[in-house]
Amino acid sequence: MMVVRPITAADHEALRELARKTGQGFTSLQDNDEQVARKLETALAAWNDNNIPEEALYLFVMEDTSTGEVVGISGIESAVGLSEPWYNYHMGTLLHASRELGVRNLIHTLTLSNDHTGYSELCTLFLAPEARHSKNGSLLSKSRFMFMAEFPKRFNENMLAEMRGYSDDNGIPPFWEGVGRHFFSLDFGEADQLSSMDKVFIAELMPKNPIYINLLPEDAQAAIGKTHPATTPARKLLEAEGLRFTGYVDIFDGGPTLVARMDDIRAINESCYSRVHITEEQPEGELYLVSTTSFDDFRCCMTPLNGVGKHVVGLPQDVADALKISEGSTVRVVPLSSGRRI
Amino acid sequence: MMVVRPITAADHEALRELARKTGQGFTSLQDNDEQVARKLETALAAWNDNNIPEEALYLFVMEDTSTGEVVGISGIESAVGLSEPWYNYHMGTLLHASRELGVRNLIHTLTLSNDHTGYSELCTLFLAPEARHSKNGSLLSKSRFMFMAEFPKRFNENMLAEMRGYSDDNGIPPFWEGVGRHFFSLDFGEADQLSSMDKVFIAELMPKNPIYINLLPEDAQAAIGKTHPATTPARKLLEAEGLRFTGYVDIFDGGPTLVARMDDIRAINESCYSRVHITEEQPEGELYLVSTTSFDDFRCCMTPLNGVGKHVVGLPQDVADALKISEGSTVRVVPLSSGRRI
Amino acid sequence: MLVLRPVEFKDLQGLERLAVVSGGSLTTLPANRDHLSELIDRTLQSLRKAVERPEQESYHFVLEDSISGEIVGISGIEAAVGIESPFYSYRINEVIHASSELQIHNRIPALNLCQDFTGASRLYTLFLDAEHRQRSNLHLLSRARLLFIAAHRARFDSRIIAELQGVQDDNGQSPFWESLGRHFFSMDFAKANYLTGIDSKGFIAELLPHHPVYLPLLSDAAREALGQPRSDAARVKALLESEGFDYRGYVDIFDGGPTLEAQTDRLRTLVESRTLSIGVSADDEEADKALALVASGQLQNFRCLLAEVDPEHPELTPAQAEALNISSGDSIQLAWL
Amino acid sequence: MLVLRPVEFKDLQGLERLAVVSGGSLTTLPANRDHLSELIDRTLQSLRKAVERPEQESYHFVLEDSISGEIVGISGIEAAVGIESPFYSYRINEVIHASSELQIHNRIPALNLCQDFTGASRLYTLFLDAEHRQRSNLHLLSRARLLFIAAHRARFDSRIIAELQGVQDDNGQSPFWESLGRHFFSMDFAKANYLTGIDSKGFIAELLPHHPVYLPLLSDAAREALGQPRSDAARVKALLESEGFDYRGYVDIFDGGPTLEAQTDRLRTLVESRTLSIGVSADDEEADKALALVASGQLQNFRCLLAEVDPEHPELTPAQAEALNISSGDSIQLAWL
Repeated sequence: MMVVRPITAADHEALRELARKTGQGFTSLQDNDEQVARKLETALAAWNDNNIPEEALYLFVMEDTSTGEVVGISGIESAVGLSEPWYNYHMGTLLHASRELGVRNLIHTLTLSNDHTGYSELCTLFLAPEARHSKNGSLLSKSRFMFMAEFPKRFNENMLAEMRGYSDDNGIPPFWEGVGRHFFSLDFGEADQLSSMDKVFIAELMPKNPIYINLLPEDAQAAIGKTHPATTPARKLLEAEGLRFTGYVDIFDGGPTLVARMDDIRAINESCYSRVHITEEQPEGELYLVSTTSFDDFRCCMTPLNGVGKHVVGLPQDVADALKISEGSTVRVVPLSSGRRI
Repeated sequence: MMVVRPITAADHEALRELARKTGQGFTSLQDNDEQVARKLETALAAWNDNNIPEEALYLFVMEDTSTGEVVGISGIESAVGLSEPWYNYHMGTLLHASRELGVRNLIHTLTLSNDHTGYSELCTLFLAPEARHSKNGSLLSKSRFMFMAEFPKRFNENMLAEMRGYSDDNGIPPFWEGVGRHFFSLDFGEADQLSSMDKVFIAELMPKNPIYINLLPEDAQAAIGKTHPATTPARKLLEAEGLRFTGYVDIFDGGPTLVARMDDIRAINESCYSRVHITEEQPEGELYLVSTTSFDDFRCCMTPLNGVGKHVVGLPQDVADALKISEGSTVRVVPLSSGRRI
Repeated sequence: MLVLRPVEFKDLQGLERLAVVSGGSLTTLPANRDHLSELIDRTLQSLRKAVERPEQESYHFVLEDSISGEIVGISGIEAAVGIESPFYSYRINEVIHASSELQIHNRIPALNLCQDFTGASRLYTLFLDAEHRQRSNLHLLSRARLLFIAAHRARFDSRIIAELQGVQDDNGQSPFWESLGRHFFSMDFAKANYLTGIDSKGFIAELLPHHPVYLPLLSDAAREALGQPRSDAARVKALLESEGFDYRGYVDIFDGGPTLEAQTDRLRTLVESRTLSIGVSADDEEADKALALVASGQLQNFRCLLAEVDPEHPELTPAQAEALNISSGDSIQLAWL
Repeated sequence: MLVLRPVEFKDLQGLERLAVVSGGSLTTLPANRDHLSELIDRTLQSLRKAVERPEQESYHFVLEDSISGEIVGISGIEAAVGIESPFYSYRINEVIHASSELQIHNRIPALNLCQDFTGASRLYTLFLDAEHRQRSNLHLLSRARLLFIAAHRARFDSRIIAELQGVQDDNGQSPFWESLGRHFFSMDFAKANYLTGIDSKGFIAELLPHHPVYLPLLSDAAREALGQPRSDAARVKALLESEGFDYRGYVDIFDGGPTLEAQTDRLRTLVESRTLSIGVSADDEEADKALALVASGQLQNFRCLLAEVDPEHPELTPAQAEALNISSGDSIQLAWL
């Protein structure tokens, strides 16, 4: 049974191991002792806090309860842009039209913005390749919504998720070559790496005026808002939950930022409380997310349910064990996926 | 029984009469023979069209079937910004921060945009004062969503609705006094009136660079995105259906523009087809919107339902008559209001 | 003998011929009869008008072959640009984007749309038939305007500009236009140029990019063309520079050609020209003669020609005096070549 | 006798006194010992450096009372602004918003953040003790710098600027700052000014408005103050204008005071100063004498003072010669007051 729970100090080795597997381009968890240690430290601070911190990184791990092994990680930043500015480009439209000449051009622009300052961010999602089956990815990603539903005061009413942008076969984003390179005089990898540490140089080097998209090379234009093929499934999953691309893109690779109000997320909106009744039979059928209501002992797993009565759900003993709950406990429940497909 | 249906040439007198009641500030339907005639002509063209026109104004009237009187009007523009540019301000955020000095200012800006070019617009909603009861306003407004659900190809995947902005006791919007007056050298009423006819002067006179909101008078700042008290109920109704304020405001009065993807509108998303079974008893309980599937004979009313079976709804004869349907007809049905209140 | 004088209605056919010969290269001289009539009419009205400060007057002059009566050149002055419709330029300015931590120091140049020359006078519409393109005739055609300005200083602004045509490639295309203007105007350079000439200028404001354009985003060819005159404009450029015009980073919004600017009162011809009374003599004395511009008359009667003059005892030939419509002892303006 | 010479480390206390007396009104003269030491050190290093083209050198001079040894004034030159950290100005430009149909023609002025003076030399840090504020001493303190520039022309740029302090209201507040800067900096004018002086300039780029600011959105007082010098700067302004400096629409980003600019080679003192060998005489002859600036020496040994000199037979008194460290027949620079 896979269960998602808060990270603990004991997960250090496991986290270090996962970091080895992430590969290039995954700047938030790199194969780097120091970064892993710092990340864990930041995350542990969030879980130990008794007050509601303004900025916290809630980091979760996915544990296989049968082996005790940690196979995935996911996180939520409670608020971005507070200690470091949060940048993206806002894609705007300007109509340049002359009725007299019968010319009508829709001109698109990219404008540097900090519009998402304060938003909560879905971040740092990584599942070990060997665990990428049986909808484990959905559990790992969506368990965050269950946590947000449970502790809404810890988050902003708006959330975002950044999708990795398109890059060519050599791993070079054409958007960077057409835009960023002119202003940063750096390679993409270098700039990406730097920005994960300190964003002062972005303020110093970025263009302050809008950029006319029609003046960019065609491959750079085509990459605006385009998701990296490897990230397309993650994007579909989030869109099915209610996140939307509203014209904000990453300043380095042009990848889309998806946003949503917390109220508009299906799993948050439709999840509700039930009492647990432990049953003998193994349930079958539609998968549900089931999570506990505790903060530092938050746990979430996915399972079919037995005889769902009004405000009562039937769970087999092994699921209850994985969640560390017993007969009569209150849990939050929602179908794993929306009935409608988008 | 109130029924919403397409406007016809025969409604000219009724429309003229409604226009007399709208009052100042309702620029889309003024007490003006010529404007009324032009509006009706435009709308009739939409209903007579066999193809799907790029730009059409679908105009509906609400008729009291007991008296035959027309008591309200509502419309949908299929696409704005095509023959005339569509302007608003986009509210952006720029972080001006110096770590060295411990200064951190979130600076908000207003930038002229045509970002909503091509969106469908919910427009021209007016209900005669004597009919403002019994949820008639909800029927008049939401019947448009039933029409859009039925004929999605006639509309953009995104829609918007402009909310009238705040003005003081003398009807003067402080936003205009603080911003527009400097660039237009006109009174608000004059500018508002002109813009309902021709928008060339907006391109000619508007500031092309972002405006720093912190430099505006305080009352102008406070009016940004603020809805006129008289329009607050309409805003709440649309927000409950899924429309959202995303930082776009009117260039004249600073009133909010609400937007949504068509898929995210509750009434569109959750409405579904049922067969009609005519029943004797008068139904009670929750109100539903029920609409026909015909284009030029589209009709929508609200009513409780009898014994709602799977894909079958029970309607009394008078409702069927109002909708001009009979036993076995297919109708679109959705609860009038969302179960959840926002 | 070539004599410069204000354009008149009888010159319409002559102008049409020049417009055709110039092949549409001059914005202000389109092969369009209505516009050319308008150009003439405007000159006549401007000359008749009592002017207190420069407004929308414009003055065009033609160079006439006094023997054949043929019109072989045209030049003009606009009293003040940007009065009736906005006069746009791009101003090139650099912004420094620097990060001391990363040791990066980028100077990023950008084009800023501006109307900085609003109110300034402008020299424009210079065209001379190929067969008459000697240096001296170019001086006559171009600098006679400065003598006119000297004689009617209150009719012109304290600032004066002149635009040089920008670089074209071997196919007659403007690389600057192809990289920038085309994206916003959706038309050929020639068409945009023609439309500007016939004064339907509203479309410029409607279509132009209003935000600064970062130069690194333009093509190499466009960046190289920026602020450079077309190869055949070198002589005009040299003449203007010798008058005191210089390039300060303003370029034409269509072809990126340089706009030269000067303080009117510091122009060499204005500073050095003298007004003096002159004699007329039939004798072709041997003397150390030098070539000079000689102008006479006010407004409608303004005339200018080239004459070999003895600096010590300036005299004109009877033919020259007749062309200038003066007699011995009359006052003329003189500027050495 | 007051003698101007490059600042040295022994002047530190004297500078501290001036910094206190000037009450923080000079950005470049904050009452901060570290900064003042740095200012002195930089002058010494700049004087020692072999310069090919102007870079980050800066030169400060003090006016010393040769009797009391007291430092009564300071003035400085920055070789080139904007090299180490960006040098920002606002450029005022007007954009015309016009609708022919509505008969509306608005000229909307806006402030554009720019770095147009990058590389130009700058006169700065001018302060003279109240008791010595005669016109002649002001000339000595200010124009001696121009003689220094004349003597070391390659150390300076072809463009030169000088900023005048902007308008303050009766409470010592800058209306321009209150209407604009305060909203972006969240601090008092005095604090921002002080921080700029101690050279932690990074914060300017981080906090400044980068988009044009429309002037109609500022307060009336701010708009009136724009480009106006503080009332007590009138004399400095007159002096700079007589040298050929003029105001062309650039203002200080903090207080909106005017930035004056000039071509270095056209400055009156540079054009009119002469180098000549001079005699020394004890006699106080009766002659038509006139007040002049007399300078001697290079770099570290540069000295300048005021002297009554006979234009026909320029001679100095022994005391003056001693202060300038010259003997009869040595070469000096001279500029009339």
